[in-house]
Amino acid sequence: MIALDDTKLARVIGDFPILARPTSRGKRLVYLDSAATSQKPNAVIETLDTYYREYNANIHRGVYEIAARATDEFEGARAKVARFINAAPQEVIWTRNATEAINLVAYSWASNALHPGDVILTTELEHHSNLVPWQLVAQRTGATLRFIPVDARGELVLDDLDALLEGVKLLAITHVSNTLGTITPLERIIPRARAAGATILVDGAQGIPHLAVDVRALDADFYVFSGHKMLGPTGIGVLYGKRALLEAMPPFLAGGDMIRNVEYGRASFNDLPWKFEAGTSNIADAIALGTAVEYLQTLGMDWVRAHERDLLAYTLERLAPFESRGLAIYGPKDPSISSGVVSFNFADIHAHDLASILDTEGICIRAGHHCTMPLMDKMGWSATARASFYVYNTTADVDALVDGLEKAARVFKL
Amino acid sequence: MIALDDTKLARVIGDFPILARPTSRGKRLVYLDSAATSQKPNAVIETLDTYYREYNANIHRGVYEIAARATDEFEGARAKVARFINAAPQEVIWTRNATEAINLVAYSWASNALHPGDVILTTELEHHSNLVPWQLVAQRTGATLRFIPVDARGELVLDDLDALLEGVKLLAITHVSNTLGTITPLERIIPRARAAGATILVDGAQGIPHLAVDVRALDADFYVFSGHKMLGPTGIGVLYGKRALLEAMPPFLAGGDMIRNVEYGRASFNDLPWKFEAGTSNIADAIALGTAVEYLQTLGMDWVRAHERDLLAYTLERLAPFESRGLAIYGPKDPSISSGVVSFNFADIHAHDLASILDTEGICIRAGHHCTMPLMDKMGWSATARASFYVYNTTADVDALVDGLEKAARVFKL
Amino acid sequence: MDDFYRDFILDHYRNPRNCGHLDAPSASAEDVNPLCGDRIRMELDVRDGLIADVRFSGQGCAISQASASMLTESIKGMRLEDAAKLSKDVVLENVGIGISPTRMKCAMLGLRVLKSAAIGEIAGWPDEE
Amino acid sequence: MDDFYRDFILDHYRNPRNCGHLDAPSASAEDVNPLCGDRIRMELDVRDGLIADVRFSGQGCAISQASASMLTESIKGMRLEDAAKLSKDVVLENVGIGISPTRMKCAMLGLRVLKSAAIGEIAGWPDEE
Ligand SMILES: Cc1ncc(COP(=O)(O)O)c(C=O)c1O
Ligand SMILES: Cc1ncc(COP(=O)(O)O)c(C=O)c1O
Repeated sequence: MIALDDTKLARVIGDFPILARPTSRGKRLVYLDSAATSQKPNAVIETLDTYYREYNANIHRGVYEIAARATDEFEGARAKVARFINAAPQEVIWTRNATEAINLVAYSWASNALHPGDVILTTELEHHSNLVPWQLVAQRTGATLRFIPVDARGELVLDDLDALLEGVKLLAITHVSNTLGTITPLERIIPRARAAGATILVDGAQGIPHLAVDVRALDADFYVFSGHKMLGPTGIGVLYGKRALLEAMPPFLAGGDMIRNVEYGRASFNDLPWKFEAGTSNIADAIALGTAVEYLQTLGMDWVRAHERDLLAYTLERLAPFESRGLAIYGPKDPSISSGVVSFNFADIHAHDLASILDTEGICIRAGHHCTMPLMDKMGWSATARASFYVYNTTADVDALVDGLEKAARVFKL
Repeated sequence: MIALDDTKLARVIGDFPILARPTSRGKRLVYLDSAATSQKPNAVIETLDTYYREYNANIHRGVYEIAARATDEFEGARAKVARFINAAPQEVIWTRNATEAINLVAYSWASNALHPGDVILTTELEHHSNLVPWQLVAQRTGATLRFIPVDARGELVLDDLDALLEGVKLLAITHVSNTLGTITPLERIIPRARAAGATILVDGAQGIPHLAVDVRALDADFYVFSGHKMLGPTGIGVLYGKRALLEAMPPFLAGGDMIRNVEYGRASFNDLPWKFEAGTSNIADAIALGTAVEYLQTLGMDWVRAHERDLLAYTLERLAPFESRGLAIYGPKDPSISSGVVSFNFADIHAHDLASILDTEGICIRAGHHCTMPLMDKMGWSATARASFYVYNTTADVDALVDGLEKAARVFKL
Repeated sequence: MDDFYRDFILDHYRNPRNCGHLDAPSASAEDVNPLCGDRIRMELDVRDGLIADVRFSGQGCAISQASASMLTESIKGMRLEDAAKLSKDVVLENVGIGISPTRMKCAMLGLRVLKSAAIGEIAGWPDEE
Repeated sequence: MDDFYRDFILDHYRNPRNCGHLDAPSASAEDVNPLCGDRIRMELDVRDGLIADVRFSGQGCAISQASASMLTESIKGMRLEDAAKLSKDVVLENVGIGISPTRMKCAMLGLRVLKSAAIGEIAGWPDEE
C-alpha cells in the first residue's frame, strides 16, 4: 500500500504546478480526470517555454542556428518516443492525437486494403475514436464490422474468439477501456489474430500512459496514442506502424515536408516518417512530448503501474461500504486486470449532478458516456461518474472523493 | 519611411523574447524567415504557460471549474479568430495547419464534388500544400488540373482567365506567394470564378499574417491558414468555410467530439464546427492563437501592412546597388503588390552557402525551393535565398542583411 | 452548485409533474444534449391556440428533469405562440438560483424541446439567443 | 561556416575536376538531397575491379559540388569494393574543416551517390552509418 509520506510521490506532486493552485472556492484541486487528459509537469511546460523563447524556427530546411536546434530537438523527441515503445524512429509518425492516428490508418491503409465481405473485428468496449472511423471505412469499402462481446463486468468474452476471427482482415482493439479501466488481454488475443492473418491496430490512448509498452513484444502492426494523456501537451499524438506496412501505404495528407520531388503534374514522396507528416509539424508540442516521455521513464513505468494499482485497490476498499447505500461500481474489480479507472453511479443521483456537487469541493471527475455510447446502451447505463488516476494522485484524493460522496448523499437527502 | 526610433516598433520588438537572445557567436538575432514561421510575443507564450499551470482540462464534457474555463477560453479563441476574419464561429474549424485544412477540403468536399472531366484551376505560384492535394484529388476523381500562368516577374497572367475558367469546378489559389511575395489580385479573380460557377479555396497561409482579411468581402468559399505564421504557436491552423458548404460536407476525421449519437453499427454527427474536429483538440494552442489574433488586432493590420511595405521598399533600395555585382532579385519589385518577401540570388554563390555565411552573422534567411519546386523549375532557378519580414523587423535588420551580403562577397572572393 | 439542489428541485426530480405521454398530442418534439446524453420529449395538446395539456418524458440529471417538470406547470393554459417565444428567464425563475454555465444547457433542454414542439422545427439553445 | 570557404574549396566549386560524362560508364547513380534540391550524378569506368575513370555532374552549393569534385580525385584508381566501403572520413579529410551539422548532407551527397553507383543500389547517408 502506498504511504502518503512517500518522498517520491511528494516530489512528483511538487512537479505539477496546477495541483498547488486552489480552486475559486479555496479548495485543494483533487484532479481525478486523467483519463480525459493528464496534468503536465513543470519540465514539460518549461520545454514549451524554452522552445518559444530560445529557438523557435521551422525545421528540416533551415540552415541557421535556431533552425538546426529546432530540427535536432524535434527529431530527438521522435527518437525518445521510439525508444520508449521499442520502435525505430522511422516508425513513429507524429499526429494530432490518437484519433487522427486511427483515421490515418483508416484512410491510407484500410480504404485500400479492405474489400466487400472483409471483416473488421473490434470490441464492444471501444471509444468512439476506435469505432466510428471503422464504421466509415465499412461504408466506403463494403467491409463489415464484428464485435468481441463484453460481459457484465466489462471484460472481453474470448470463448468464441477463433470463430470471431474468421475472415478478419483488421483487428482494431483498445489496450485499456477508458470507461471501465479493463486491460484487454492483448497477449492472448494478438497471437490468435496474427495466426488468422489479421492486421492489428491497438488503441493505446489509455494503455501507454499507465503500462510499459513494447510494440515489438506486443506484435501490433499499429499502436496509436495521444500525448496529452501521458503528461504531454495537447495537439500531439503518435502513430506507430511496422515499417514494411508504412512503406507500402500511400500518403494520407499531402503538402510541404512529405514530398520528395514535385512537378506541376505529379509528385513523389519522402521517406518515412516524413511521408506521413504534411505541412509544418506541431514542433513545440512534439519536443515537449519527448520531455514527458523522459519524465515517465525517470519515474519508471513499473512504479507508475504499481502506484495506480495500489490506489485502485484503496479506492475499491473505501467505496465498498457505500454499496449498501446504493453505490454501483462498474468494471472489473480486480486491480490486476484494471488500470486506474473507477466508474460508478450513486443511488438516484445522476452522474452530472454528482460531478457538480464534487466540483464545489474541488474534486474533478467526469460524468457522462465517456465517448462510449454503445457500451453504455448495452450496459443500460444512461451515464456514469468516472474517477481516474495518474502518477500524482494519492490516497488523500480518494479520501476527498469519499467525503464528496457523503456530501452528495446529504445534498440529495439520501 | 519607418523611423528606427519609432516607439511603437520598439515596444513590439520588446514583446518578442527570442529577439533579445544573442546567437552562440554572440551576434544579435536578425530573424528574416517569418514566411517559414513567425516568432511569438510574450503574450502568446504566457497564454500557453497559464493554460498548463492554471486550467488544463479536457473541454466540452467536463462540469468542473477548470474544464469550464478551458472550454470558455477555447471557444472564445474561436470567436476571436472568427471576428478577425469576419466569419461566424461555426465557420471556423481548427486544424493543425493550412496544409491539413486544404486536405480536409480535398477529402471531404472535392473527393465527392468532383467527377471525371471536371477542372481544378490553380496557379503556377502555389506552395506544394496547395498543389499536391489537388494532384491526388485529380487521381482519385478523374478531374484534371489547369494552371493560371505566371510571368517572369512572378505575377499572374490573367489575359486568358475566362478561357481558363471554363469547366472549372474548383479554383484553388494562394493569397500571397511565399516564394516571391506576390499578392494575387483576388478581387479581380474571385468574381469571375464565381460567375463561372467555381467553388473557391484561398490559401491564406501568407495572406492573413500580413493583410487585413475579410472573408465575406473576399467571397471565398474556403480560406485556410496556419497559426504559426501569424504569431501563434505551432500545431494549430484554421479552415474557414461558408456555412452552407460545411453543412453539406461529410465529416473528414471520425472519433470523439465530432459525434452526436453512436451505436455499434452507425453514428450521426455533431453540429458545426465540431463536426470536423475529431479527437481531443489542440486546446492550448487554439487558445494561444486567440491571443496572437488579439495582439495583431492591437497592432492594427493596417500598421502591419504599412510597416512591411516600407521595409520592403527600403530593402529594394538598399539591394539595388548590388545588382551590378550579380545580385538577381525575383518577384514583383512593386511594394504595393508584394508582401514582405524578397527572393534573390547573388552572383555564383549558391543560396545555401549564402544562408550559411549569413548565419555566422546571426542572420536567419531561408534558402532552397521554398516548397514551390515547379515554380523554381519553370523560372530556371535551382534555389533562391529568401528574406521575409514581419512586425518585429527593422531597417537595422535590412542593414545587417546588406552587410552580410558584403561579407559573402568577400568570402566568395567576388 | 450544491445550493441548487433544494427540496422543491429534488421533489420535481423524484416526482416529476406532467410526466408521461398524451394519447393524441397535437405537437411534440424530442432532443438530446449531445454533451451529456440527457434526453427530453415534450407532447402538447393545443386547443384554440392554447396549451390545454402537456406531458414530458426523458432521462437525465436533476437539473434537466426538474427544470422540464416545472416548465410543464408554467405553460399550461399558455398561448402556443407565447410559448414559442419564451426566453430562458422562465426556467431561471422556476429554478430560482443561478446555474453554473457548464450546466446551463441541462436546464434549458426542456425549454428548447418545448419551443421546438411549438414552432414545429428544431429551436436553438435558449441560452444562446 | 565562413571559414569553410577557403581558396581550394572555391576553386573546386568553380572549376570542378572530373566534371561531365563518360561515354560508356560501367556504373552510375544519381540522387538529390530532398531538403535543398542539390543533385549529383556519378559515372564510373570500372576495369578489373579498379575505378579507372570517373565523372560527376550536378548542381548545388559549394559544399556539395566541391566535396564531389574532391571525391572524384580521391577515388581514381581505387578498388571498387573499397569505394563501396568508404566512410564519411574521406570527405571530411578532403574538405579539412568541420562542417556544421545542417550542411553535413550537402557534403555527403557525392559520397552517397558514389557508393550507390558502386553497390548498384541506393546507399544510405554516410553520416548516419
Ligand atoms: C503559401 C503557403 N501555403 C501553404 C503553406 C503551408 O503551411 P503549413 O506548413 O503551416 O501547413 C505555406 C507555408 O509554408 C505557405 O507559405
Ligand atoms: C481508449 C481511448 N481511445 C481513443 C481516445 C481518443 O484520444 P484523443 O481524443 O486524444 O484522440 C481516447 C481519449 O479519450 C480514449 O480514452
